[in-house]
Amino acid sequence: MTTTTSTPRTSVCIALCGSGGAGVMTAGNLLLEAAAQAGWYGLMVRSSGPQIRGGEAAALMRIATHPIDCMDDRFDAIVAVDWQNIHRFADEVPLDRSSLIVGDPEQGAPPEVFVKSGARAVELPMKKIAKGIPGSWPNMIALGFASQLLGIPADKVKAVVARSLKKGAEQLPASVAAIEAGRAAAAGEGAAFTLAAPPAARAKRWLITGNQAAGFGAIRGGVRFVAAYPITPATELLEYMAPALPQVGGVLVQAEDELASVNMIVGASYGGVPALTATAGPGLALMTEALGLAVAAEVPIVVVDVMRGGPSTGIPAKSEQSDVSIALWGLHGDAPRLVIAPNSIADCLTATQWAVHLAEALQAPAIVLSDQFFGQARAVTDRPADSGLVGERLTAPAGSEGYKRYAVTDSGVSPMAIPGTPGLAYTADGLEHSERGIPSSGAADHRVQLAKRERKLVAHDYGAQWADVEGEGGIAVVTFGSCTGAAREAIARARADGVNARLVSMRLLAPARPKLLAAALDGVDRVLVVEQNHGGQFLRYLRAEFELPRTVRSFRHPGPLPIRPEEVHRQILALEEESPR
Amino acid sequence: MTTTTSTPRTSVCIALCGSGGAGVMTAGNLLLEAAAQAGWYGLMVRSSGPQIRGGEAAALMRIATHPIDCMDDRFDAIVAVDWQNIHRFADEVPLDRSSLIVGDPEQGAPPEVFVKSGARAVELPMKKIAKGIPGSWPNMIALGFASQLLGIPADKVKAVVARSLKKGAEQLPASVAAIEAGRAAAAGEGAAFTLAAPPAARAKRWLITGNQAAGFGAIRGGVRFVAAYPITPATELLEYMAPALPQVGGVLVQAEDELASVNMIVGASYGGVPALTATAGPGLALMTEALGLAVAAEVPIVVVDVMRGGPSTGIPAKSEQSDVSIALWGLHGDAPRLVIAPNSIADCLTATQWAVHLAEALQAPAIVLSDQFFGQARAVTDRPADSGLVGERLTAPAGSEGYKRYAVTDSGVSPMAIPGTPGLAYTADGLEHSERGIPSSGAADHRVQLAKRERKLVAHDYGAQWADVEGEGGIAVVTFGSCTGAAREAIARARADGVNARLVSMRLLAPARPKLLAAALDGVDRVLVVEQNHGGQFLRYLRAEFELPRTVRSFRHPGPLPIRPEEVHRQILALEEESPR
Amino acid sequence: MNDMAVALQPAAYKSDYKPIWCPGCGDYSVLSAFTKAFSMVGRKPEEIVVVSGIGCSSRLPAYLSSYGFHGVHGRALAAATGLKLARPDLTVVASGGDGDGYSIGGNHFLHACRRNVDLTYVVMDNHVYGMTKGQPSPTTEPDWQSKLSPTGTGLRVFHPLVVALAAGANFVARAFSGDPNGVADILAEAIRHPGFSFVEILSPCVTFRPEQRNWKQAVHPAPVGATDDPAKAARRILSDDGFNVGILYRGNRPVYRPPVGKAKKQPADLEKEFEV
Amino acid sequence: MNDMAVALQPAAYKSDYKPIWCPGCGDYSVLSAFTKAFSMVGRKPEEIVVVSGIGCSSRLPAYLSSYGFHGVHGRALAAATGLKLARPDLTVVASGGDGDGYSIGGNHFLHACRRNVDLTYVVMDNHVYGMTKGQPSPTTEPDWQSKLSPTGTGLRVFHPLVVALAAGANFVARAFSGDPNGVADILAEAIRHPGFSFVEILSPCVTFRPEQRNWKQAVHPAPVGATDDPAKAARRILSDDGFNVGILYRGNRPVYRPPVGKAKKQPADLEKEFEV
Ligand SMILES: Cc1ncc(C[n+]2csc(CCOP(=O)(O)OP(=O)(O)O)c2C)c(N)n1
Ligand SMILES: Cc1ncc(C[n+]2csc(CCOP(=O)(O)OP(=O)(O)O)c2C)c(N)n1
Ligand code: SF4
Ligand code: SF4
Ligand SMILES: [Mg+2]
Ligand SMILES: [Mg+2]
Repeated sequence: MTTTTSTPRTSVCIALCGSGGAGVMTAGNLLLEAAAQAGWYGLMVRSSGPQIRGGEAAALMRIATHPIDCMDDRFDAIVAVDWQNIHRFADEVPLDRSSLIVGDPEQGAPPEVFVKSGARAVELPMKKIAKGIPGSWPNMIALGFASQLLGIPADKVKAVVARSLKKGAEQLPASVAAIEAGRAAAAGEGAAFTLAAPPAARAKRWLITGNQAAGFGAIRGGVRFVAAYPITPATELLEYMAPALPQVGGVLVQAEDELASVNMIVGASYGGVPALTATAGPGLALMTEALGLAVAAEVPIVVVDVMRGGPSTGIPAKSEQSDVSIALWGLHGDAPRLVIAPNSIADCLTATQWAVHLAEALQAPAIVLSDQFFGQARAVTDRPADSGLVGERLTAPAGSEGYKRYAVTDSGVSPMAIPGTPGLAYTADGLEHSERGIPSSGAADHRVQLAKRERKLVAHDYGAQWADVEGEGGIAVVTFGSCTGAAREAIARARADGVNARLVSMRLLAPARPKLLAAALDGVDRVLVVEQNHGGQFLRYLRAEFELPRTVRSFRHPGPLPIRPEEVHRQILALEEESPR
Repeated sequence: MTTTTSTPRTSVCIALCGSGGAGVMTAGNLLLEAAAQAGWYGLMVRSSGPQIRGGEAAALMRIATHPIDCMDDRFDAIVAVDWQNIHRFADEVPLDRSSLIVGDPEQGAPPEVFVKSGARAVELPMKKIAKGIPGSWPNMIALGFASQLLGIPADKVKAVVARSLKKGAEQLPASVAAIEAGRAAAAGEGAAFTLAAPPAARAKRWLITGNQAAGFGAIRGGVRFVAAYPITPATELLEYMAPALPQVGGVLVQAEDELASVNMIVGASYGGVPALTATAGPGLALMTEALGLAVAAEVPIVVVDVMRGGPSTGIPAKSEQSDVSIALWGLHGDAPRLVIAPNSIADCLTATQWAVHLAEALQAPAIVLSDQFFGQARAVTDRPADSGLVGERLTAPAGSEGYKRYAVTDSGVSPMAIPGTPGLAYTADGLEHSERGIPSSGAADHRVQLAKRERKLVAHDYGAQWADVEGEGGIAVVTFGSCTGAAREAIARARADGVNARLVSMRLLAPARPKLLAAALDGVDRVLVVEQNHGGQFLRYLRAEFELPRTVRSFRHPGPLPIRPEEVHRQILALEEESPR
Repeated sequence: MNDMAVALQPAAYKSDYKPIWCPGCGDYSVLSAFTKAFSMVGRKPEEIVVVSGIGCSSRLPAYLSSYGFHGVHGRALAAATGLKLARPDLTVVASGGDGDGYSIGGNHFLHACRRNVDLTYVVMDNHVYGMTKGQPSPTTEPDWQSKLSPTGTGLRVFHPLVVALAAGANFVARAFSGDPNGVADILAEAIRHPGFSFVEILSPCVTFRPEQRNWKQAVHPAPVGATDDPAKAARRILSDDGFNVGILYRGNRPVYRPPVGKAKKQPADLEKEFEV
Repeated sequence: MNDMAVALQPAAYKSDYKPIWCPGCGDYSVLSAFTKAFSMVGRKPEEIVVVSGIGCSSRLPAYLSSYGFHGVHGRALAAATGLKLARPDLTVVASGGDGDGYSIGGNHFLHACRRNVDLTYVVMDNHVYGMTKGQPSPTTEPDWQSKLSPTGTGLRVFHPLVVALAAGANFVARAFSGDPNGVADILAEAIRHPGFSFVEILSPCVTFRPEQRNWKQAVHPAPVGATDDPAKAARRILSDDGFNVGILYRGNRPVYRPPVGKAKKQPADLEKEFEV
């Protein structure tokens, strides 16, 4: 999908790079904000080297006229304040002949790995220009250049810079001059990279990361207790909640480890307060014993797993969808639970809010499968409407006669006594128990309770949110989570090629909804399963839980590189070829 | 399968019951040993109430002319020294009209739940008879009665009692007199319950529990380091190894928790010493993080999971096959590992030995899925031959130039440097790494290492041990672990009805062997999947990993009751009806 | 339980489930001490939650008429901490055994002492894993032989009281289950004392450690009263015979209270920070 | 590494991988102290294994030419214990950070002190989680503000040395990374000392705790030498200013050695017990 035309573009990708401290992340954030102010949508992904501080850094940006949930296949430009180790980002910043390589000649020639793409090199003496403007920095030249290239109005850029400087207002004139110098240098590039005008009418826009979105979604859903242990890439979710939660009357506590954090939230929720923790793979692994307790004792909790490269410590700062299996099947015993996967940064909010609602309604643990890409990417999105879904638990009224905590009901949900309620005191138990909650090793109690815990999840009406189903055609792309953006774009490109395909992006992974998927796949004879991991965990899940059409193709690769729209597009075309209609 | 004939029986089931302290376990063990001495095979399962001590107890016994791996559907007799709470065992001791209920009239009438089976009641005043023989106890009367009923020669019974008394030899005459009194009382019952003669020619026999067998198999395989934390029903495996291991130069250490025990064995194995831990579901859940480390750092370890009722603390002392999912899929990230399921008590030895061999050969963690039935049941078996398979690791020779710990090889197995070897020092790592073991977040290193770790398991030739495939026919019973005994008997019964069915009992669950299963199912058009859990975890695994014939039926129920031969037999007949050939 | 006058008698704090404990187990007396202490403290059964792990001793909650939480092995303090922070209005008591608390639960013990949430933690210490039928716990004597430790563990015993002091517990006491009234007095004080109160109760396991029946003869009241100097308390405990019973340390560290917001906002009020 | 004369110089104990640490991080000096101490102890690189968890500090093993094991977060002591018990011929050093060792790893810390296997445990304490970009650790001051603790934790700091003494560590020292020779001397002694030796090294995180650059001015040698009385050592430490550097306690508890069999049998010799 190379674009050489100079008609206004609906989406442009640009990478701002430089060694740590060169301020490329700042420049990227300002560019994103300016674009947002001007009415565009956009996305910024931060990438950096293995060093704890001061290594190479890249702000990978995409600005577009419409909401976007993934990077494009190629970058229109890379703007490097310097080239130190920037070659390490080559995989993440694919260029081609119509791309630009913008470098400072003082910092040496661009790395061969970029040059060999055939992209055109542009010299921008950022350091020298910045030196000529006392108090300015090369990253502001880069910002000016990039903003001009994309056609983002100067006043918007200056406004966000002014706002960002707050106290240091005396620096503003130098920054403004630097931005102008950068813009002047880019003027010669013409309009090849200029974005089409943003949509005219527009609702409220937000600038938010998936981690913030999940945190705020939890608050909207009613979470008022969080216990957690820091772990990349979930930490920012907690760091968002630490000051936010007390403002709405909630409590956040840093636990000594993940065993403590998950048991703390089970304790809090037993006390009637909707509770959440956030973690990544290694932490989730440590939490499975207590997740089983939440299943057996029927205590609602929400665990947000911000997935990263695995196995083991793996690749902590990179995205991968490889915790599907542990989320779905990682508990000992027959332990039904909810697994929910947001499929956009904005959906991190909505899906987490839904997860809180479902966990509370069904008195079961819910795992939210976010990932590093969602969690740490910052996006311009439409304000996610409040679904109004809050955690509401079926509680037992004071003084019910002969209260049975684990009473067998049609729905499978039993009224829960909240400590403090007179006359209902009971002991919650992870041992198998009778309806009263008394430990029992009898076959009858075991069968009844196992069936009840399964039934309450399976019998629930989850509504249309179970998946996003879009489009028509005999081919369906079935995916979940952060592959959804690439799949959606791939389908649009296929449509442009005259090939129709459907998108099924599953939000509710567990309990599986075989009938709903069957309906969504009605008329489909070929399925393409897309996921970002090595082993095909989502594919295995689909095979295990659903009836699928005979032709099922898997497209997958592990992180750290994202699944790109063009990869999926090619797969759709190949599938179309394979059995021509 | 009721048997009313009085031709000698090939198998008899009898339960000895009484309140704690009544000595029924002792009597059961003696009966089993006497039968073994006389050349029969047999099995004894201990069952007891929820009390820590002094609750009701039952020794569930089956004695047979051939090796057996499960209880029968019905019991020929229940002999109760007293009736206190013995009705709680009603599910576990199914009786019918041809059964006997042997009780002491002084202890009251037999419980209605037994009587309503139509079984014939026999009065045996054990307490009174024992009183008449100073120094004797009612349980010896019961032993005598049972041994006579089954036709176990008196001299064998007396010999095992004599041996058991060792120091207290002065008690012997009273015990012998009691046994004789019991036998005399049973003489009137005739030969309806008499066992056919045991096989004449016979190899060495062992009396062993599955836990002992697994422990000894580990020792045979070369395990010389064990760290563990006690948990029912795995503790006896450790208690067997605690004195045994030091005798062969090994070390056992009780860890502070399961996180410690699994990391200890990873440390020991990194040091070159084959290492093992044993646990049950809750402990396994705590070990998954370190299992992932063993995958990524390629450190062989063996974890024996003696499955019990789940989820959470569940039903600790009862059997269930509900840790299939966590064993197969419970790690975060793409984490291929070995999962091996012994399918008889004797196979606990062979399969564990094999697991040690495979873990060492493939530098990967192996999970052995035993269960409470295997672990705690005591069986008379033929001596399991030593397969000779020991742990042998591909090590790197001292001074190899430019040593790469995680070198990419065809087999996927890389030579491992053992600390102490000069010139090869490296750092084992759970972070993704280059071939040298240096942390790397690069896409190329990640793909190569993920593929290598998968390849080494998938490419290995596991030989015929991957499954036990027996019989012919268009119907196959596919199962694993402790359901195998019942499935095998069911198939034999079906054959007697003129219905042929195949048995496929899978020993190697991971990596999955789709081609081997396809070959084993060649000509099969209907599959019956048998497992002891609620959710159909094994069924889900089969669907996910294999191509199955169109007709797949699942027969399953959770613990604590075992899957019985007759249940499976009926399923086979139903499947035969369903699509007549 | 609806009659408040009755509710305040010890008997009102007992449930009608029969313990699974062995006849003679020390935990029966601990149970009775709990009911007495609750009666003394005067909170209603529904205002109290007893949180435990797994073990014989951890079965206790169901035998009380208060709310109970029987969680997983070793995590009672974590669950209790979450509960108390979320529901500061409740009286939360964590309880369990020496294996549960000092072996698998050791990290939560350390950090609960340090965190000083207003909780009471009661360990029924029998120097053995009772529930799993007799393995050594951290407080087991080094030469005690069992199937799993045929030659003894050879390990120095864990000093729970000393570790609690080092980690910052705010109230430290030792009691003996053979004297339920004494235990009740200590428990009531522990519950009333602000912050993290730790009560170690010597509670014999008559089945796997029958020799512990002799503890009755061995225990004696601490010769001096509680100090508020943790170093002094630790020194005394290190040099006592292990059977010194009483309140040994009373601290006055501030109770941990998590940060709370000044004005209570609505979720919608938090949206501003995301707006472009 | 094949030349033994060279192997005994500190430089021979360094690998050629470049640390990922921030410029100025205290851990560089700890690394150099490790190489010096190994040289002093005189064991060959291949006879030494350094075992760590996860954190900036836990990256250390790969920067040494000895064998290394970079395991999971918080479990270094467990892995090191298994390794040393299985391979008593090796010199095993566990190392990591304050988060790794005192937060998630707290239980193993307690039990390693108690078990007294012949190990050395080195914690590079910077009172912060460096690797995850600046959250409070157990040793963080109660008023230190971060994104995750915007108003400070409000928690008393964890006293690693005091807890180690209470739990039974056999050698306890505090060192400061700014003095690599001093650290090396202490490390060498710790390695030579039988049993579980614990060395807490104050090692500044210049990125998230830049104020720790002032530690250079704050540290000073302990005014008195090491004692062999744990209670005395604990009291001294509780009343010192936290910057007292040196060996503070040298114990003489017997080193833990697991039971070993008398005559070495073959597996087949164990079959008798199963025979009918
Ligand atoms: C994760 C986990 N590991 C192990 C067990 C097995 N287990 C149950 S109780 C127990 C020890 C109980 O000892 P203690 O806490 O001293 O209680 P007691 O029975 O002596 O009162 C153990 C190891 C478990 N239930 N869960
Ligand atoms: C199970 C698990 N939980 C959390 C993490 C995330 N994590 C990595 S390092 C670290 C803390 C490191 O702090 P410290 O041990 O003090 O080392 P430092 O970086 O300060 O040297 C954490 C929480 C992890 N890797 N694994
Ligand atoms: S085993 Fe010991 S601790 Fe458990 S109930 Fe019996 S006497 Fe009490
Ligand atoms: S973040 Fe701190 S501890 Fe980590 S490398 Fe940088 S200075 Fe060192
Ligand atoms: Mg105990
Ligand atoms: Mg630190």
